[in-house]
Amino acid sequence: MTKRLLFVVRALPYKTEASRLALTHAIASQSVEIYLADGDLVEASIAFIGDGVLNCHKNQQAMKQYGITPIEGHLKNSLLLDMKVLICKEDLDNYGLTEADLLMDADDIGGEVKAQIVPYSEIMKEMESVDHLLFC
Amino acid sequence: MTKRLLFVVRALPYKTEASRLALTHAIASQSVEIYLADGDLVEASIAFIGDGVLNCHKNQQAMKQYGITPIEGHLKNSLLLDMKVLICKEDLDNYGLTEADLLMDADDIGGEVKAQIVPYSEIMKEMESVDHLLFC
Amino acid sequence: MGKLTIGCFSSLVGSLSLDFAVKLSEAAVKKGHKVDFWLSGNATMLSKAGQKAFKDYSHLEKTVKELLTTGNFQITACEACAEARGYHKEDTLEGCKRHSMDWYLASTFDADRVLHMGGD
Amino acid sequence: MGKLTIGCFSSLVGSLSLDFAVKLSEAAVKKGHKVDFWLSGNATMLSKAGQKAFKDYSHLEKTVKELLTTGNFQITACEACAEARGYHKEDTLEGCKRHSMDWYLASTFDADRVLHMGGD
Amino acid sequence: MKLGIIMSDFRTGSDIIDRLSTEKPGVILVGNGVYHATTKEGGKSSPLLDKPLTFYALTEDLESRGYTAENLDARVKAVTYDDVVDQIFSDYEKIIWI
Amino acid sequence: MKLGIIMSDFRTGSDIIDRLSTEKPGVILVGNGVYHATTKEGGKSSPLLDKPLTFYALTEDLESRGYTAENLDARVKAVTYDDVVDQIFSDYEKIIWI
Repeated sequence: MTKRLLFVVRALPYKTEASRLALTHAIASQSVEIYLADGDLVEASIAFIGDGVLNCHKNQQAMKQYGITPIEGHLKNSLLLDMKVLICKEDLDNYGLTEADLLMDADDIGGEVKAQIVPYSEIMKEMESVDHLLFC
Repeated sequence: MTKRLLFVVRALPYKTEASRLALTHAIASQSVEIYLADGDLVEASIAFIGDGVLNCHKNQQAMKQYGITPIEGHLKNSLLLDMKVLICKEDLDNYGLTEADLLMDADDIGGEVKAQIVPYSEIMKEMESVDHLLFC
Repeated sequence: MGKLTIGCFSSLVGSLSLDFAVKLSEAAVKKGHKVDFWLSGNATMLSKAGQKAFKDYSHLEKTVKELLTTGNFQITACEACAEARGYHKEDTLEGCKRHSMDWYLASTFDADRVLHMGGD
Repeated sequence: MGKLTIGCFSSLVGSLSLDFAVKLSEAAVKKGHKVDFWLSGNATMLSKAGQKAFKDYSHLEKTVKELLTTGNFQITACEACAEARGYHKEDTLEGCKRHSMDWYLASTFDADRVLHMGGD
Repeated sequence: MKLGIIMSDFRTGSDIIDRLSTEKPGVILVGNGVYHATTKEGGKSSPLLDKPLTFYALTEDLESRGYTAENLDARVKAVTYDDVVDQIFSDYEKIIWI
Repeated sequence: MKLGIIMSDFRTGSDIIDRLSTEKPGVILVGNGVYHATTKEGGKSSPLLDKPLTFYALTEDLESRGYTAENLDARVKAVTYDDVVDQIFSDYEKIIWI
């Protein structure tokens, strides 16, 4: 059996650890089998809405400036691990941001999955369909 | 010489420690002489503005419910120690709060000073006249 | 009777969010439910042993210890979050476990409800 | 050359507010100013020795230690705030002092500027 | 889905509630969220309460802030931790904390 | 008084700036405050920038969030930690953090 979780990120980056921890915990779903019976799984996906979409901005120089991994780095790891990443189109439009402004893939480290810019209605459907919602 | 500080509390109570720490630090001005030369003093006063005025609501049952000193308790201590406590009238009016809703004195523990409900312009004058401003 | 998994993340000591989570656990366990409690981010502060009880600060150790004796309550802190804050294994509150983040994810597998307190 | 007193209160480890205060101190000391740095509330987390450096987390210990060697930088943690979080004297970062809150107030006496980071 | 929203703040979070287009969600006001139920600004109660939702406020958090169930807006019902546990398991399929 | 305001947030704090009726204050945007200088909503820049103040944004915090000085609204000047130190001691009599 597979249980499905959706992490919904509304928080801005850096001011708190919220968005970073959402990503690192979502990624941890990949190693959950050691605790579960054979065939059981927990599958996590991630949606960015509202101010949360600003976490996806590319070229974050947090390592250069503060010596810490940028949120973008965790996002890239989640794509490398084939996780579903949804970014709300209406919120991007509100900020005037397009795909060109965002970290959309992990191509340079061998990832195959891309982040998906989707209408909010798609994210709402995902919220309906998963077993548990994890907001921040 | 006396240096004057004004703690300006805009934060709501409890969600963070901000207003509690503003009060406890202001109160600590009373024992500052041990660090200073004879005759030198640091004098702190406290102003509540915006959402911060809600810290002054009376009958806070935080001890009964959570085992922690209510913000009101620190406020009472500051009045007992004759500190100047200013509460913004316009902000109280906005919330429909009056003196009857607030912790205004420390009479029951022998205090002589009362909190003062003053127009914002008075608080602004206090901000102008002190040496340093300490916001939260 | 059900199982509730609570994840408390960046909640400040000094806010009452951690207190909320502990009191909610207490009420749930009293009604016969099971509670798994995950501490991550700044909430790992709750897992630090030797916190002195001051009346100005929440002191949740006693309630947590009582909950642990019921057998229907588990509490686990994120190991990396704790180490990053200088809390080592020997500093951990008695009865509080330390694991990597997948413990939390695994706990949600058979949880009836998940309360994720992911912000402040 | 002047003196800057910085009070950092509830700033989260994991936010970059503490990092801001430390970097500002560094820039000020480099320019020949003196800095007194007061840690209270959750900011006392910075005074905890033995924090493991992970790339996901700020690690300010190195900069603080370098600043201490200049002789123009003092850092002091609120003793009660530290004890309430289970940080005892022997857990304190080398060179970081512990005092009661009046230390901070006294430091403002001859400060040219005070930067009070009283919230998050 | 039946959604239970635990709302812990006064100044943030109302925006997302509008976007959660589910069956009439329940909103449990806790922490500084209780000010939505006790506090008027300029004589007006919180716009949050005008939304078509079912509202509850945690008694323990009301009292910590100097209020009682009597101070509550008529659209909000006082609940205890015990009630919140029952709601979590019986009234909602998913719970979020904002 | 000459007041320097260090503004560290995007969603809170603008209200108090209106109330600080001092000589033209300087506002240094740091942390998530830098979004005021880089981010438009619905095509409009932050209303904060319409206030009669002098604005600066901390380069280190811009870059951490994926922006550069080129992304700044024309009313905002990029500064470094070094500049902020000089401003604190030379341009303002009092400093607040909001």
